[in-house]
Amino acid sequence: MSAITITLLLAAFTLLAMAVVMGTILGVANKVFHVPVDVRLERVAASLPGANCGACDYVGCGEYAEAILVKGEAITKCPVGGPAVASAVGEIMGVSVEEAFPVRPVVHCAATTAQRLKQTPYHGEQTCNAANLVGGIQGCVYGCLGLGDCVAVCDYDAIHMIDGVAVIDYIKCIGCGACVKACPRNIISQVPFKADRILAVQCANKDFGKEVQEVCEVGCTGCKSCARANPDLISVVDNLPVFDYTKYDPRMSLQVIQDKCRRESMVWLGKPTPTELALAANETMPARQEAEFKTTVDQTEWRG
Amino acid sequence: MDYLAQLLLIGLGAGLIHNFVLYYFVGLCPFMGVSKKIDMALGMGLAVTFVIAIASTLSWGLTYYVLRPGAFLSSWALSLITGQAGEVDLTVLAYLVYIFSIASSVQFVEMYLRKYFPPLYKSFGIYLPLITTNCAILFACLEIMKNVVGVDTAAVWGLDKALVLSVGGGLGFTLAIVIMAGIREELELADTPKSMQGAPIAFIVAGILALAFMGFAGIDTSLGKLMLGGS
Amino acid sequence: MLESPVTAPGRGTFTRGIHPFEGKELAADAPIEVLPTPKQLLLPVLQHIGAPAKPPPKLDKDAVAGKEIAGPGGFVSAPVHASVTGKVGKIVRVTLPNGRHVDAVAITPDPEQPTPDELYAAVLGGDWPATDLPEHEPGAIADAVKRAGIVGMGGAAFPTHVKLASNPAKPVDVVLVNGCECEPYLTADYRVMLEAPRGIVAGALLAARAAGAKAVVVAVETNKPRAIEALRTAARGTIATVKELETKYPMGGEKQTVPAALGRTIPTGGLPLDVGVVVINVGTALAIARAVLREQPVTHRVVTVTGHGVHAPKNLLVPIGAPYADLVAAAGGLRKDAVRVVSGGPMMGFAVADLSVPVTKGTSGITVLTRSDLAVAEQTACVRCGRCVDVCPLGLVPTKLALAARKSIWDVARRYHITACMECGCCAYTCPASIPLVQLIRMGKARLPRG
Amino acid sequence: MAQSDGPTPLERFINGILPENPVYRQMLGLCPTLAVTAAMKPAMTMAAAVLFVLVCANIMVSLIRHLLQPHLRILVFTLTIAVFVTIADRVLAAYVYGMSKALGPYVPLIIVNCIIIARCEICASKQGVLPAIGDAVGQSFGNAVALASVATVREILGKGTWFDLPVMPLTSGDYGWSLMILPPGAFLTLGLLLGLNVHIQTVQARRKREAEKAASTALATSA
Amino acid sequence: MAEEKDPKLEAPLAPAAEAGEKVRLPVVVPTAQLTKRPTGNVLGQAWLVLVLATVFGAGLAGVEYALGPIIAQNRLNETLAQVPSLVPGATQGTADDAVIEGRRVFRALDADGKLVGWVVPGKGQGFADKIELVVGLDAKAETITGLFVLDQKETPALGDNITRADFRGQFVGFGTGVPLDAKRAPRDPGTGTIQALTGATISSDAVCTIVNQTVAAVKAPLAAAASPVAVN
Amino acid sequence: MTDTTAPKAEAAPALEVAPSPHAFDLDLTTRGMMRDVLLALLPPMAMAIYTFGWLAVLVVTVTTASCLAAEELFERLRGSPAKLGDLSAVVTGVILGLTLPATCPWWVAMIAGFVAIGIGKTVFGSLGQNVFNPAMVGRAFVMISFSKFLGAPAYQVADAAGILSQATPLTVARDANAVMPELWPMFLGTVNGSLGETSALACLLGGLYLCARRTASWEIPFGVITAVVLFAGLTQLVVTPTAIAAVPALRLTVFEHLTGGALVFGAFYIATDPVTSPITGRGKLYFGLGVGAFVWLIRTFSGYPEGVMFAVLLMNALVPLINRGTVPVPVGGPTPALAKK
Repeated sequence: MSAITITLLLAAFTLLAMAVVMGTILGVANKVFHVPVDVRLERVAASLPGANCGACDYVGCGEYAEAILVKGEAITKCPVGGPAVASAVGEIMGVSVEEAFPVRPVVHCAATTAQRLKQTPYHGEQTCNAANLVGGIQGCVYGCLGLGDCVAVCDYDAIHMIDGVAVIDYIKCIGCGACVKACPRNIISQVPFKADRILAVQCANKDFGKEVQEVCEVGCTGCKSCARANPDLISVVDNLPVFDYTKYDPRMSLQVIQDKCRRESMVWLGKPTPTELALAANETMPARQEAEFKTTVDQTEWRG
Repeated sequence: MDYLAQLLLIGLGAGLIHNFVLYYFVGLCPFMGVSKKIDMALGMGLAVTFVIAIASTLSWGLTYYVLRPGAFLSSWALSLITGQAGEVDLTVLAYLVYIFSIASSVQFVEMYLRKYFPPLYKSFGIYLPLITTNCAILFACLEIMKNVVGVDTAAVWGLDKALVLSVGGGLGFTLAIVIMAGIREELELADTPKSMQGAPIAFIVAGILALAFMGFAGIDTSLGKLMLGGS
Repeated sequence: MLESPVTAPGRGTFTRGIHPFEGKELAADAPIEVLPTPKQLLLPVLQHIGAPAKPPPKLDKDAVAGKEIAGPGGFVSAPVHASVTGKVGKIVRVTLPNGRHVDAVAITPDPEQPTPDELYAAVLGGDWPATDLPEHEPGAIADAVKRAGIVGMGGAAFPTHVKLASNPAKPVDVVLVNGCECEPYLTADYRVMLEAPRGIVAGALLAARAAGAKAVVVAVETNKPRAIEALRTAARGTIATVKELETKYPMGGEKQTVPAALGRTIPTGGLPLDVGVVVINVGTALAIARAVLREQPVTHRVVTVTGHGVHAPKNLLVPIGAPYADLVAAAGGLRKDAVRVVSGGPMMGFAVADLSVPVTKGTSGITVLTRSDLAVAEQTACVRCGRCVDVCPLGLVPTKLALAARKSIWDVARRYHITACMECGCCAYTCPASIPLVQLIRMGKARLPRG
Repeated sequence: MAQSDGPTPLERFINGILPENPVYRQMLGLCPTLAVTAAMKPAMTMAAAVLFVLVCANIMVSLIRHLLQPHLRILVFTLTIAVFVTIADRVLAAYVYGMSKALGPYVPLIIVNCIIIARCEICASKQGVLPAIGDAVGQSFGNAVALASVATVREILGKGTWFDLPVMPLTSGDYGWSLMILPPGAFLTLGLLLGLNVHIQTVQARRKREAEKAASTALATSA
Repeated sequence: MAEEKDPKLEAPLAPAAEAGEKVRLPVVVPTAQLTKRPTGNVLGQAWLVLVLATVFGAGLAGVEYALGPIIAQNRLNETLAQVPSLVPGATQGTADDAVIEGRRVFRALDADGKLVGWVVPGKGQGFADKIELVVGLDAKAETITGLFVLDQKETPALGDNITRADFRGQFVGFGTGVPLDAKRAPRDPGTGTIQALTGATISSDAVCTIVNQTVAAVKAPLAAAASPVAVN
Repeated sequence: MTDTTAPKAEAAPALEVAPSPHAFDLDLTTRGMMRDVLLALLPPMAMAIYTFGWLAVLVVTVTTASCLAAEELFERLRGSPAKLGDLSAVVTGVILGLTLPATCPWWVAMIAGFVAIGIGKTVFGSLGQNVFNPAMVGRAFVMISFSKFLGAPAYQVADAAGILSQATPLTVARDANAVMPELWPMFLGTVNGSLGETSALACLLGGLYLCARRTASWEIPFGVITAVVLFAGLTQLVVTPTAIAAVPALRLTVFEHLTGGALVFGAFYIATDPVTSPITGRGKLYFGLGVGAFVWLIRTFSGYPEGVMFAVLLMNALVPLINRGTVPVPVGGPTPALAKK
């Protein structure tokens, strides 16, 4: 045999031997060290949006997936994914989804800076959470402070301070609920959007009408005319109308409720109307945002 | 005494003076990726140190006994085939063999941990797949190879030196990544400009850290003189 | 029943803390005056820590001074009594200086009211039998305190009967009367100590009996020598002793007074009760004496109206529910350069925007500050100079807490013990960068996720 | 099967250069970006080596993609890459010995350069040979652009030269910023360039938004 | 224009557009689906790896067969190219692994193939990193005839001046009997003093140390090896 | 964001609201602290001018000017208003200038200033956010880049028998045969070296003022000096002639360590930079000890004669870990939730 043949042989044999040894060890180890894992975990995790926004009250999508499997957590807790994700997860888990609507936040205050009365200059940390600890910044202790903590936490550029009050851009909003958690005055709440546009109360002041009028030009006075228009849907608690959204049906005659309101507290929210669309015609809509780190690369687990 | 001094110098050199990350730029991905929290960084560093020790032992053994010209096993195989003594150079296979053994040992460790130490696996195991492609490990193997193949017989490294180099390098990596994590935790509280946040500022910090580590340059030379005698 | 007085082994001071501008000379020598009866009073149902008092479903049309108009809403709660005789109006909502938005009962006083002298005599004056107190059952004392609606008058407004209720698990051996009015400017407690020292001692002795304590220590800062003298005289022949403490802010905080006076350290997250101590304010002690010996509830309190922003700083005896505007008017009104009206002292008080807010049981003073008192440099970034660490009386690291709170990094906030902060304000007072440290820490405590 | 919905070869190629630049956008392959960029020559040699390995590995993986077993996939990738790296290493040593010596261990370290494994995983193991080649070339060009940017800054500031040609007399000889050639200079340069890159991106995005806003308001007022 | 508008708006609105639809799915009893312990032949599954390993091994050996000699020659040439400049009178060199057991040295030969000196590689720790150099010696290994630095990573513009001819030139003519020492003093062959580079004492010193160590290790064997040749 | 203002109905004074406390120590400002540092830098500055003449003025002026220019420029780039008034850039500039040798070319000083502010400070988010001492970052950058102009050889400009032609004491120490300068000149400052470091006396004067004003924490200089005294003292006890022959810097005595280089300057002015040192007293002490230990190690064994700059940078990097290890326990013990863990 020539030298080259021998070297070739030896090299090939060396690697083959190594592959056999390593392969055997790993293969045997794979059997011996086998740990059973629920295969559905990966599939559930894969069908969640991966935004890790925490709206489901778990640290991330992975945790939520684990909770669904291990603790039997409800499959409808992901507001970002909405019904599509719920049904996908339901399919994997073999459970049915009764009913799921996308939930979106609603700001229960409509008073602009100019409409809020009894304001006092405020020195201190310029965030709502800090300012909320100082009394007397404005007359209304329920209303929006306008310092924008909700804007700061929104990863989707979907909430803005317009004339000093938070306004949600429902085209960009994915319903993660970060603003709901950020608001120190709890005036943002998650509401099921049973239609593209729903009616909502835009005031949170629980005081008597006269006191509300002293501090706000637009706030709800608790006059109850809305509740009289539809007593089934609306009840007035603490001088404030409350919608029972489980009974809300887009086919109800709702416009009459808004028409009855003497202040400006009943508002249609949601998808923009054709008129509004015409105004924003040229604005390019950003594609639905995914969390930044979810690049193609990350799916591979490979770094180095 | 001289022996210990030699080992000390190798370890010190790999850990501090020629730090894997700050001097040779190897292991940068985990250095950047897993340095956001001190605990995680420490876990990563120790995992790397552990794997690096295993991998360098394996690769030293394979290089010394199989790959290098005149290695015991390859010569023996040659004599079986040809019936006469001789030597064969298989170093061309080195890269393949190293990466093979690194990948296999990492996977083995991962499976073992998952079965017998689930808590450890949970806190430690997530780093293991990342380690396979951590160039620090392959780099240590290559450094060892440099001192086994193609050097004068007297200077061929034994397993002891190989291990000291790899563990020293691993600990140096741990030190660097833990320092980095500490600084990045601190920077969480700072108002770093938007465009510098994340990787850019981390690189700047690494740069200044590398600058600071340059202060150690020459310590091994001086210590060598002190402990091993001048000439 | 004289027992040997327990010596107070504290070293008279605590570590760190600050020495702010005192400003006490403004009102220290103004004797307590009685406020003219206001046109309308608002009695908030929540003037204390705990559950709000509950007004009956149907309010009496007429209020009689000293009569309960809202009963306690639970164990940790206190009733509210009408402070004047008059007509009861509607329930309205008021926003108290601390930002609480609560129901309040409006009372329009009758034109005929007791004369100022009568009022003074009823609340502060007259003789207080400090040395030969009638024997009261401990339970009866606590009960009287509860019925009188007494809450901590130092500012915290914790219902006093809860402190006095005997708890076998945590026996009390010392009642510490806190006369360290460490807040700058305020002199209400000081005047009470000067004008009714025997009442204070009597109240303290009653409290000690109710709590089963063997000793009474009255702690006063050294900047009030006349008060120390008056209390010493009043305490002669009783088990009460007077302990002088270094003048330093925040000496009046329980966590500082107790170690300084008694050498016992209150554990973090704990109460004085954990080390066998009940701490009551001098005003509270007087109120106890009044409740037990004269069977009168809390209807009035002494309030200092002071600061460079009022024309004539004064100490006033005020009915609970009187609007701040009346108090300020009685002190000569606001000066042109007044910019900030603070309920309480400048270190821990709340700025008030609206002077229609009523005086509550916890209102110890109204400090009106001018622009020059507040001239502060613009806020800069923290340079980690560590001055806040040097002054924090609790040994915390305020800058870390504040920055962690600002950035919502909760593990750092927890690691540095954010919940231990008592918001005394030393750090923000000292901060060269003018960072609102206390506000940030308070925000952090509010937002800290549980668990 | 996957070819129809996967990106086309041209898309893959263009993506690699800027939109998915391996260094600036994906933060991959950082070790060589720092280690071999003290000057342009080694940096470009390295880029060429990466190009060779990536193209070969992508072709190979793409060819055998139907034979891959999921759990042994990575092992096969690594082996393939290691072979081509060895070949590249030997070729360099045989024909450009000086460069091979200058690059030292960083040629074998291409094996663990995550750009390559990532591309095998993302593209080659799912798509046909042509897109795989397009992808490999595009990513390599992106890598080369990144290496060149860092190396240009470092070489010009550090030695006053570019490809060893004197271009900047102010920083040549004793006046060179030696630190730029040393490890800290590599970190600092890359850090600043990354920051600059992010800054440019945000500025561009802001400009774009503002332009759109202006356009839409103009439309609204005219309507 | 209008046609373009719609798709843009449709995409982001997709989740909202689904509103109102109730999602109903068949109820299936959930069962735990655990992964099964893998079965089958361990090596059988890894056949691709085995095949690849074999093919790659043979392939690489082939590559090495083709390129290995060139690389080896490159390595030799690195030093051999320096031989004429390191040893006066030499025109060529040959590697010699036999003179000293386990250590490669180079014979410097003149045009006639006569031994005129030796070139010895040395290696050691410098200031920043390893320094690799070759030392030229006369035939009896008594005098240093030249020095060349093959590889170094010393501080640019400072330590890397050890590669400059004026620094290296200092070594020429030093006897191998006296250990060399880099000092901040003028060159003096008598005391073995090499004038250190300003600001790079450590690098200069490291070069001296490496030369000393190299020379000390080879001096005696080379002298011994040279004498018979000289006689011939 | 601006304060929200609303017209007040009454003619009464316009009130405002703010969180407590409503009282402030009006004497304490960031600017005031910086002014203190500048005041304390006067003695070494004066000594530098005495020793090196107009060269000292030139270098310090250039660094200060370039630091100010860099601050202005980079803050503009960031889009935030430059706050030159807080004097922090001036402090950085003066300290940086005083750590450079008199022979430093003006353009090197300028680059140092720009790097100090640019890479040392602005990229981290300006005042108070930087991890490393900006002056030391700037110095290290030029020290390594332009060692020709700044290293030992730079000190030996052949001027007419002045101080500039001497080698610095620590460079002398590296040559086993050279004779160390007398202690007294080293203490007074009539030896060669970086501008501010030569006079231990002047640094001590200014440093003690800083500590007395509590602008600098005494723990840090105390720790630095203690560690150096300890290490150098122990070395003195055990060192042998053979060891000195191998590593000449081992012969440095405690006093030579203290007076021969930038130790006192570094201990009082550089290491005490509050931004880049630990926050608690205990942490500061550890920090100081660490700096001292590194100074000794680097001076003795590394390739660089002086180690203060590297030691400070190295310990700056460790500050977060020191802070982590020295979280103070509140009076009354840790919070119950944490104690349980």
